[in-house]
Amino acid sequence: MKNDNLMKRFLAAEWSSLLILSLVMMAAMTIITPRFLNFDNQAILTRSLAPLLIVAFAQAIVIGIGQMNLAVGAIGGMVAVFFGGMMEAWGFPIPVAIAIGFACGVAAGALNGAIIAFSGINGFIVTLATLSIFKGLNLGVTKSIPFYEMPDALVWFGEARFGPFAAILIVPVICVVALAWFLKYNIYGRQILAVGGNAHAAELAGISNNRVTILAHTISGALAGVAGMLSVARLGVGQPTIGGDWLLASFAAPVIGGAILLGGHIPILGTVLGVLVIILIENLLVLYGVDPQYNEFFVGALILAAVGFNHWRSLRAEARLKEGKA
Amino acid sequence: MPPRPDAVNLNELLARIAKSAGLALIVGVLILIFVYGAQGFTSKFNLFNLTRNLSVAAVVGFGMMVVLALGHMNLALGSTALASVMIMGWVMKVAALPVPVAVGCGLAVGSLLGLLNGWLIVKTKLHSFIITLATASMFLGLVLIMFPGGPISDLPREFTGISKTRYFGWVSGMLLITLVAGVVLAVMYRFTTLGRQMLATGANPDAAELSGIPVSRAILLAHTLSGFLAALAGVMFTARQGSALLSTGEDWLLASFLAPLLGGTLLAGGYVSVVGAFLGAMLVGILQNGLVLIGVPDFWVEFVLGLTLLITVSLDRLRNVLAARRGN
Amino acid sequence: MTDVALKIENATKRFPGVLALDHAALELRPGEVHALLGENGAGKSTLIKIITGVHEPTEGTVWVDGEEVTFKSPHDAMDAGIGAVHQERNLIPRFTVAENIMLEAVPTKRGQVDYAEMRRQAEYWLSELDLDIDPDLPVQRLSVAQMQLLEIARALSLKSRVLLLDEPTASITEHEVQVLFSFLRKLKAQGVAILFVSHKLEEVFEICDRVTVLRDGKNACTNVPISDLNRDGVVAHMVGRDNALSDLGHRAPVDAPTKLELKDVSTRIGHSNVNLHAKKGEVLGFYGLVGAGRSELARALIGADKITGGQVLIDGKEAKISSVQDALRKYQMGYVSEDRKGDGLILAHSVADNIGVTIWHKIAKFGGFVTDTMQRKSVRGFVDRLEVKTPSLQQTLGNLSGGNQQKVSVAKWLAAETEILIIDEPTVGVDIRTKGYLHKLIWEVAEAGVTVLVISSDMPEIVAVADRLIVMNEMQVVGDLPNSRDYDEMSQKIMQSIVGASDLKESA
Amino acid sequence: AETRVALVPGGPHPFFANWEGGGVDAVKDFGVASSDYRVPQEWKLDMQNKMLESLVSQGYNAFAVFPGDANGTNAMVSELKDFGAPTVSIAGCTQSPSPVEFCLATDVYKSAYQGTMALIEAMGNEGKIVHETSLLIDPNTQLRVAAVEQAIADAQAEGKKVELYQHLTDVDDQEKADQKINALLAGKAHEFDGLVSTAWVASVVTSKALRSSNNEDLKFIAIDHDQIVLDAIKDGVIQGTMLQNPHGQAYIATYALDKLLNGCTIKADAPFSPTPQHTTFIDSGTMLVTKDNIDNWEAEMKAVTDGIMATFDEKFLDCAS
Ligand SMILES: Nc1ncnc2c1ncn2[C@@H]1O[C@H](COP(=O)(O)OP(=O)(O)OP(=O)(O)O)[C@@H](O)[C@H]1O
Ligand SMILES: Nc1ncnc2c1ncn2[C@@H]1O[C@H](COP(=O)(O)OP(=O)(O)OP(=O)(O)O)[C@@H](O)[C@H]1O
Ligand SMILES: [Mg+2]
Ligand SMILES: [Mg+2]
Repeated sequence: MKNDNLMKRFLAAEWSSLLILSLVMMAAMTIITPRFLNFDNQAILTRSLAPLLIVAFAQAIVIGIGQMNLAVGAIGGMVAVFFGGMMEAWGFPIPVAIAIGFACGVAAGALNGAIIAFSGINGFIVTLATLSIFKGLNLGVTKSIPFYEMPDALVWFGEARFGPFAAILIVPVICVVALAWFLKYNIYGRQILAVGGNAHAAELAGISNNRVTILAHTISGALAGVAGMLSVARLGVGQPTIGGDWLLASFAAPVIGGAILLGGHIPILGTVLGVLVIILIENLLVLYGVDPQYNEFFVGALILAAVGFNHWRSLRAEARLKEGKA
Repeated sequence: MPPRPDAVNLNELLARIAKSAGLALIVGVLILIFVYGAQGFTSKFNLFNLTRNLSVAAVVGFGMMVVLALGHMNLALGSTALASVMIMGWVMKVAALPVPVAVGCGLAVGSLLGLLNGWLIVKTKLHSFIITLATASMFLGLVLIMFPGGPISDLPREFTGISKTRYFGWVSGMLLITLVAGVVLAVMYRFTTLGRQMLATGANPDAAELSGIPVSRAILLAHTLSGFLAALAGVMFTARQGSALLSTGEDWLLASFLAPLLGGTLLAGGYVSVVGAFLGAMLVGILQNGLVLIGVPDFWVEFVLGLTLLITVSLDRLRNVLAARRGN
Repeated sequence: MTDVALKIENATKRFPGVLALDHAALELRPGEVHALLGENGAGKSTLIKIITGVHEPTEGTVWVDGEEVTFKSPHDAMDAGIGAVHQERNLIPRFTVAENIMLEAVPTKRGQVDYAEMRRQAEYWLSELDLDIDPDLPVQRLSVAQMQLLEIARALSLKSRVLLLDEPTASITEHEVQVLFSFLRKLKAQGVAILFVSHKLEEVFEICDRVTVLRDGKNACTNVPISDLNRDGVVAHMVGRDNALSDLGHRAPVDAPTKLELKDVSTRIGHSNVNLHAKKGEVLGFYGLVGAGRSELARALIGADKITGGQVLIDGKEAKISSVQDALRKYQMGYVSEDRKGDGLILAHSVADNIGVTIWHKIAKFGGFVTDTMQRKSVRGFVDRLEVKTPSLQQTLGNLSGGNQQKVSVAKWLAAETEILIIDEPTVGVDIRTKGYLHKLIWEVAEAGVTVLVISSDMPEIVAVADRLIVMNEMQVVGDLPNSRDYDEMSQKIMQSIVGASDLKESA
Repeated sequence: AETRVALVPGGPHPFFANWEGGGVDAVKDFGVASSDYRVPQEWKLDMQNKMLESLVSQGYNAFAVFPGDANGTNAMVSELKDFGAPTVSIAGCTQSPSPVEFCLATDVYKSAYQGTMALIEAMGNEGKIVHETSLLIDPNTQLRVAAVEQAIADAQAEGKKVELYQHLTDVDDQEKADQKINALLAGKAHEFDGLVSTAWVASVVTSKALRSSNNEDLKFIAIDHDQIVLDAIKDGVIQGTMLQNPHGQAYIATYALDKLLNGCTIKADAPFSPTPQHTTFIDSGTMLVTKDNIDNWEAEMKAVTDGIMATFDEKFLDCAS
């Protein structure tokens, strides 16, 4: 009886179907290549998971207030090359570079938020414009040539692993836990969700929409910056192209995880699993040696299947709730 | 007592014009700046290319605008265009059918893929974002599977000629296609039941449904239209490139949003501005063209582009705010 | 200490094309309930929004405790001890009941939100208002009336010294009104200054001490003790002429063939074995307490929700309705939603578009062409007939006053020329003159042969308007009463049906 | 007239950075008015076309272009030609028939073939091979795939026990490549014995991955001169890389464009070495760099350039005056 209840509650949770889906995919991969479960391979998996996880939350927090941040990738790339540049060209020690890099991300995000809040211009347009600005800075500074000489400690960190876990996974874990706490137990976190849920009502309740907009974008910028620096650690190079490919995945993960683009809801576990599913899909295709021509098609089909499955489950849960009430 | 409710309100009419007027003014000022500041801007060669690029960009913007009207998105715009032009190229070159037939096929494929998007959205009730994100990959994948040989080049002159026609020596003939598409869309939204139904659906789907509007049909049609416009943009792009390229539509995504949003179309749905979308495409096109001509170093063009975009949009916004104050 | 808690003078607010307030004034005293009255669009809500810093006034000065203040945002007003319930619902749909109640004053412990404490406080306020709602339920699951009560609870929880209530009783029933009033009396005793907006004059005479009436944004009377006024006097101030209220008149019982019949209908939400019928040209009233399931039944009828069992007969034939479009096009059946902000109206679109939406397919020419002019032609009559106060037909609907929005919501379905019309809470937030007018209109429509189903939580209204009464309780029909139009008699019968049904349930 | 050459890559990429020097050297050596390196802001055909159009408006009159799209660029080039500006394609070829004067580029087929052969030798003539290459929608990808398969077939014909294990495509983005390549190495490294890369990014990522995994059994032949690749060769982590000649491409192209603008034409019977893609093809040279010649590859490459220059006029140009 009690188990039954637990099972029901598990199935009713919005992330349950994604969890099942990822487990199924992992099982499939284990069957294809028994080596999949190797610590080696798991470490690789977690390693590529790490930056994307942070990126997904950089987007999720802005989706939470019903806006978008198209500049996540551009901020990440800009912070990445500044970070790399500070260490190579100026020889800054790692902690100093991290601190300045982080500050850059915060500043970039705050700039986005402030422009949106005070000008009243649609966030989509503002972040699209700042995307150009940040990317332009990156290009202008590097002329698209990477910074190669990264300190050994950083490179070591990017490659180290503990058992099946890549060392760099610690960063997203900290970020996600902190964010989860923030959104649930901090007043400002609640305010972000309130504004996303109903901006007008929140305003009438004395919550400043402008302040919340700036806050959410600042957090987003900070996370994007962290993801950029983490990518430098992971790649061992201050690549100007970092962030170029983040945009779609940054939306896809939270949305697969159950985020609502209108705002008001940020699924923590859902987003984590969304990232996992995306990475697993790509890994599955590589390991299965799918004919490259079919690759794109399967990525699309699998995303559709994943979301469809999740949605079907939530519909079922909803229906059961209504019937149960009767 | 209440003023005559149907008195055509001059203020409102002016306000409606003024909405686009701000953007038009900015575009005008930019043109002036570039005419005097950017060497070569007024050369026939440059103006011809400018109008040609702009024609394609505006149709791409329209393609996104028609789903934005619903509060939806179409991330598969580029892939749809790709699939359409590849099939068009195949019909033209491999099946060797007449050009109009091939173009018709291309447009039909685009519309069908759009319809498929719409159908999936209506059936699953999932957000258009995620559906079209997935179908974008799937359409691209299908093209890669169907055309392992890559691009189809050397399309007939009869077809590529579309992109070479020019009036007065500097206006691209393709601008005509864009204008026709724009007028049709504007008429649809202002003067037809269908257009109104789409806007009502976008503004408040629940209320639209409860008012007896065939919401599903509106969604299906809007996405079909979006697919059609994507294909049309693809056809124009292909005429210009002379071959059906696998890179067609690869990078249309952000630009397709930018033009309508700059023009005042709401991301949330329920309001569109066709003229605005056209002006938006113009703004971006002219900036991209003029900034290089004015001598901004290549690696900094992107930076300056973003900055000027931000400044111009803020100016427009400021103008609106001031105008509202004055109305007080 | 002064004896004026809040004073506003010269309050003027100009919107594009509208002078909403024109040098209005008002003062609130501690321990008094002050009624703010006026017709729809008189400027009541605007005045409240100016006081609370939602709108920046064009002109005007506010004093709190004798000190001049300027509120730049609702936050400032709250800090100054002013709480408000606005006319439109303002809740966060995904937040729980408890979170919504405590939205302004989130309890924290060591920098963390203290959910246990939040729940405890929310439960306290819920019980104070005699509300049986689970504090952990997301607000999006509540009915409109429950949401309204929730907002009141939220304003109360602020423990403000000045409380501004904009039509708090618009969509709740007698019972909840009484609970609210007893609470307001408590607050009065504690010296809170209360502003109370309502279109129900009985309530005003029951609880208020002073009255201010606005007419077209100007004061028609200011801070007058209630004892100096009677009902007719108030109405005269509001309307500004003597042709005040005309009587509804009489209406004979209808003798006509059955138009609509429900046989053992059950729905996904939980209705079971609903049986009822309505004749052609009959006005059938639906009464029930909050959450009785009337609105949900109506939604199922018009195809917006699923009917899971039983039969719906229209003109004696079984009706197959799978969408609202079916209901409208095939069976000429329409539904005026109780939730005008949610799914009733398109607030971002113009007045004309909102009324025209149901008739586009009828007025279109050449297979689908509609111009603004054509639409205006068809729509203007309704706007005039209902006296919708709007600067033009192109005005954005969201800019109209609440009552005027409600009129548009009714107008839209009158325009549709349906054969069966379901009106859910027809007069929420509508001023008394228009209310009488709407009632008359309902009769006129019925006279023309339309079957009208009126759902209302306003017992006097339902008794005045309906030919026959269906009483619902907990998703079931518990009474089908012929209406004698004698309020005392009918109210007793209705309550008996409801209580009887509950008793039956308890003893079972 | 003054010759103003624009060297236009497909988009920002470190490979092309050496063009700039090539142009500058040519200006110095041959007295050309200018030869500027002008980079489109993004890797897309549309951007490149807009760039070219605006360069015409800015007064450039000769172009050396990396075709953003082998087919698509043709349309643009014929417009440049209509305008009277000679154009050559460098570092990559347009699809023939093409209005470009000639194509001066690495023979991608040859380079991929030689790279694969070098790998087979490094593997000791047996084992399974993974080929990493770039986007599927890049037409050169098809050529490279064909070359790798041909090399393996030829080796098999010689009795060597080699076979193709997998083509890994779409590894042009650094982060995606990092994930895909590492996944492959971690999951399946025991199932193959060597890798050959025909894409810049994949070369960099694989070099790094091999360095950190210390997997000495896997042999790798990369492409291009990224510092990470060169370092990996120096340290013996990987076996070699196929170099291209970007400096020479820009240098020779500037020279030729100047001549073409000043009365010369391309000889009708010039000894081009046609490839499946392009008929008027000139090989800009390619060489294998291994630990042995890692320290003086720049000099060796210069020699290749000089070799082409020595006979260029005589072979390809027809100058009236
Ligand atoms: N944001 C706005 N823009 C334009 N006009 C407005 C706006 N808000 C209110 N108005 C106009 O101001 C006038 C007063 O509106 P208000 O909402 O104060 O009326 P009210 O007295 O509260 O009426 P009701 O009883 O119907 O709620 C109305 O004519 C209304 O149309
Ligand atoms: N979407 C929904 N899902 C689940 N339950 C709902 C939903 N909508 C309403 N309910 C519940 O169904 C019950 C019936 O609500 P309904 O709106 O029909 O009552 P009503 O008689 O119209 O009363 P009122 O509108 O005055 O609250 C309420 O308890 C409400 O909470
Ligand atoms: Mg009001
Ligand atoms: Mg109801």
